[in-house]
Amino acid sequence: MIDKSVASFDAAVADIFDGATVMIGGFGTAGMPDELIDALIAQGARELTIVNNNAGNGDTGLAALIKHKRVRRIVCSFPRQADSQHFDAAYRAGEIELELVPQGNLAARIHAAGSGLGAIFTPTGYGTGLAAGKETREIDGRHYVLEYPIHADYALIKAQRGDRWGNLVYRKTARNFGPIMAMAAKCTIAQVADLMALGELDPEAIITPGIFVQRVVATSAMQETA
Amino acid sequence: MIDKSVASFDAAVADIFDGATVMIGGFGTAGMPDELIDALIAQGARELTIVNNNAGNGDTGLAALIKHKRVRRIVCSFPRQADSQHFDAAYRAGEIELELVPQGNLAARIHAAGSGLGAIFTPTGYGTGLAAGKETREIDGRHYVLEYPIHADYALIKAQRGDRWGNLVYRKTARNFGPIMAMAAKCTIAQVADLMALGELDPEAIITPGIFVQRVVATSAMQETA
Amino acid sequence: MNRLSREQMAARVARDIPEGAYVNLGIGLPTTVANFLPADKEIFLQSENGLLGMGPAPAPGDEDPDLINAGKQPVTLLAGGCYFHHADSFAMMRGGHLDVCVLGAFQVSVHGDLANWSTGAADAIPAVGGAMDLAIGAKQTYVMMELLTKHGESKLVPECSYPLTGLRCVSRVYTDLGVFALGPAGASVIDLVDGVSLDELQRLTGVPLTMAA
Amino acid sequence: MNRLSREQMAARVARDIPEGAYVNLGIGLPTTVANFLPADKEIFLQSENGLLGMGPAPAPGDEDPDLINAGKQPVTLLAGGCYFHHADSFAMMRGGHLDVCVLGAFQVSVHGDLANWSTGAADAIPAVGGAMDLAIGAKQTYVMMELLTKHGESKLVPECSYPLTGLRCVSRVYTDLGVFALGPAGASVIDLVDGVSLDELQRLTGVPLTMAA
Repeated sequence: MIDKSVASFDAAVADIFDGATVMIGGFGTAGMPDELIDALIAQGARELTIVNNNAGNGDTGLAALIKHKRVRRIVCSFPRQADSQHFDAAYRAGEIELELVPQGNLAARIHAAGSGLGAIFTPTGYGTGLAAGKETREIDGRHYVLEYPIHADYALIKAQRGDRWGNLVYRKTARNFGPIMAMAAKCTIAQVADLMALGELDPEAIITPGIFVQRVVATSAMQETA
Repeated sequence: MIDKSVASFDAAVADIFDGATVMIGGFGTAGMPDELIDALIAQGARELTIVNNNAGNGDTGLAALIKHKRVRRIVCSFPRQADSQHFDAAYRAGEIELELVPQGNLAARIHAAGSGLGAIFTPTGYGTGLAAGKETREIDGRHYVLEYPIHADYALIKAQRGDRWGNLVYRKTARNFGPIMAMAAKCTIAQVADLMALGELDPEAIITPGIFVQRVVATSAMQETA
Repeated sequence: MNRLSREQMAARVARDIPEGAYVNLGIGLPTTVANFLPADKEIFLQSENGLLGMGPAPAPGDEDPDLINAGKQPVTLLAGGCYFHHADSFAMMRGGHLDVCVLGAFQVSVHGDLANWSTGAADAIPAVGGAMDLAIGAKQTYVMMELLTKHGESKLVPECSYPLTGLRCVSRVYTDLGVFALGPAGASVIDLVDGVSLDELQRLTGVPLTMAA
Repeated sequence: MNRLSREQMAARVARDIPEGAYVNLGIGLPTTVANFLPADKEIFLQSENGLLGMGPAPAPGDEDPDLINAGKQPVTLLAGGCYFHHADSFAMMRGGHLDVCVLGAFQVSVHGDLANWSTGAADAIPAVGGAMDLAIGAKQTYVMMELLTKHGESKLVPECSYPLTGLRCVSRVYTDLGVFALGPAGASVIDLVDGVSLDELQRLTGVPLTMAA
């Protein structure tokens, strides 16, 4: 029997290594896997490269990871926010490297990695400073920039329900980057509110097929492995 | 009020013009929009370029369109089948041009068109006759072929349920090319078994958002516009 | 000098959005356009973080942290709306499926170049979000801004001096002092605000202007 | 000479597929491997037309034309299985998410080049389907074929003469006369069939062979 459910957040993140590239789901705090990030902080891995849309909000989740100085480099579209003080401080202190990527290119590059493409010509960013030095090409009268896939060692994502085969469904706009990060990482770890018995998720409505998910942890302390 | 439902198959395909590129959903007969194709045959448009995985089965659907000599060119992955006699005859008679595309490249090129990418580097087909003359590149030690998007004027697809905003859900493996063809065509026409009232489709489980669909026709003659 | 208020500007933009349009409203001032869309027309609002059919803000107490817009404010979903992931969301933009997007700007050139993501200040932390995707993705990109800076400088310029968001992408600019159409031939004026002449606009902006046909 | 039957070949392939593997079984002979997967192990079968967790053929009368496999035969879905569209299905392959795919072949070179989609006959109607995607997508591509043609020619060859499906993609070949590992160093023999010696295999294939370590 294949059971991808893991009994604790600590066990789920135990093998994340120093220097790993870790994708973290979420758009702001919607879809951010706080409990997995807390476990990662406790686990102690350092020098991480983080891929997220933002660079942390407030004092929890990704912001806490940055505050604890575990992040060497961040790939994101929108780091500067009213409550991104931990990133701001680390960035100004030169402790954290930033690769700024337009949000749609970030999504497309993650998706390309999960889909096995070698590179994509995208129109976004053409002629701007964020495409400086990049290869460009005119195709059918439109200008494109060549962008490369973003792969990761791990993805930490948050879903609403999952099962022991790793199938996932999400909740409202907390879906955001979860499905594509799951495709792009060697090891995807999903925290779910509820672990369901196999077959309880509608096969027509499963958003992330279990093939893209290696570990599932239920937020409920009362979880039963199905 | 926006109501994308159309009262008849004939009305739905009325403006398809001679020489149009028309994507047709389906993998074999699963997901093939037979009623829309019948209406297209009756409508009379000629010199069509058809994009489909196959080149027709038996005597109905796409096979009938070919039998009626409406297809000038077909882009597909697997034309030759036990019951593809109408395509076989037209091909051998030199009446139909064939662009053979590996199935995954077909899907990826359709998806690229719908996603606004200018081109993609795909590993599929590298070093084979189907990549002959195409640009190639080695990226991170792997070889890729540059492939271009496939756009269409129309997509004819089959779904299970739809609503007046064009939202669609599919049934089992009849989903296949429907969602990506809907993205890649200027005008997507979906036939659905049931037209639902707005809000009856679960917003978490809508597979094709209405933005990708211009017209919906209910197979049931008793359709009510919601 | 007469100026449109921010509410009047939002109402003016809303007037140009037809029923059935798929629309993305950028963060900040453009978001307020939603308040002026006519209730009897169905217009589809998309939010880059994965929803289509976005409804108004929820009643106090009904906020759901999992249901937010691109500005991370709580919103609602209309009946007939749906959710999708980020790659699909940006495929909608980049693939040309949105009819209109409305953005704020620091500067717009008369040819439609847009600068709205960075002032280029050396010590600023850069952040771009979805601005570059929106700018070049929609069939029509409209900018909504006050025409002049606080120092009286025109934000409609011959060439942008701020870092670019997109090239030749803005087709229309809605301001407190007039509405402009942009294109290869430069800027033309669609609407004059009461009491502001074409000559006055030309003097204020310093760019050549004609009345739109 | 002893030869494995087609059923024995299928059983031999099945023995090498571990529990939890994500597997695509090609049309034809490879499809029969499913019949030999142990019932007490959970192995995930993917079909290119958009399902994961494929179950056995339905009982007569329970066929559903909307639930078919890549060979367009009726199948079932296991509890825990799911559906997806074609771009997602081939992303699973091309993105390296499948552990194993099993394909038939006209020829395989000792370095792992595969020819299985066309005999190159001038008057044939070409058809490729998902073969090229499968060949290069899975972590391991296994070929299952009879070692010799009806005319006694080896289908394991120094270089393929038929049109290629993929370069350097096959890692293992299961035949009626032995199992071979392929790679940059050429072919080695994993299993000898009872009564067939390495020398005999080398004579039949005409390619240099060693026993695998």
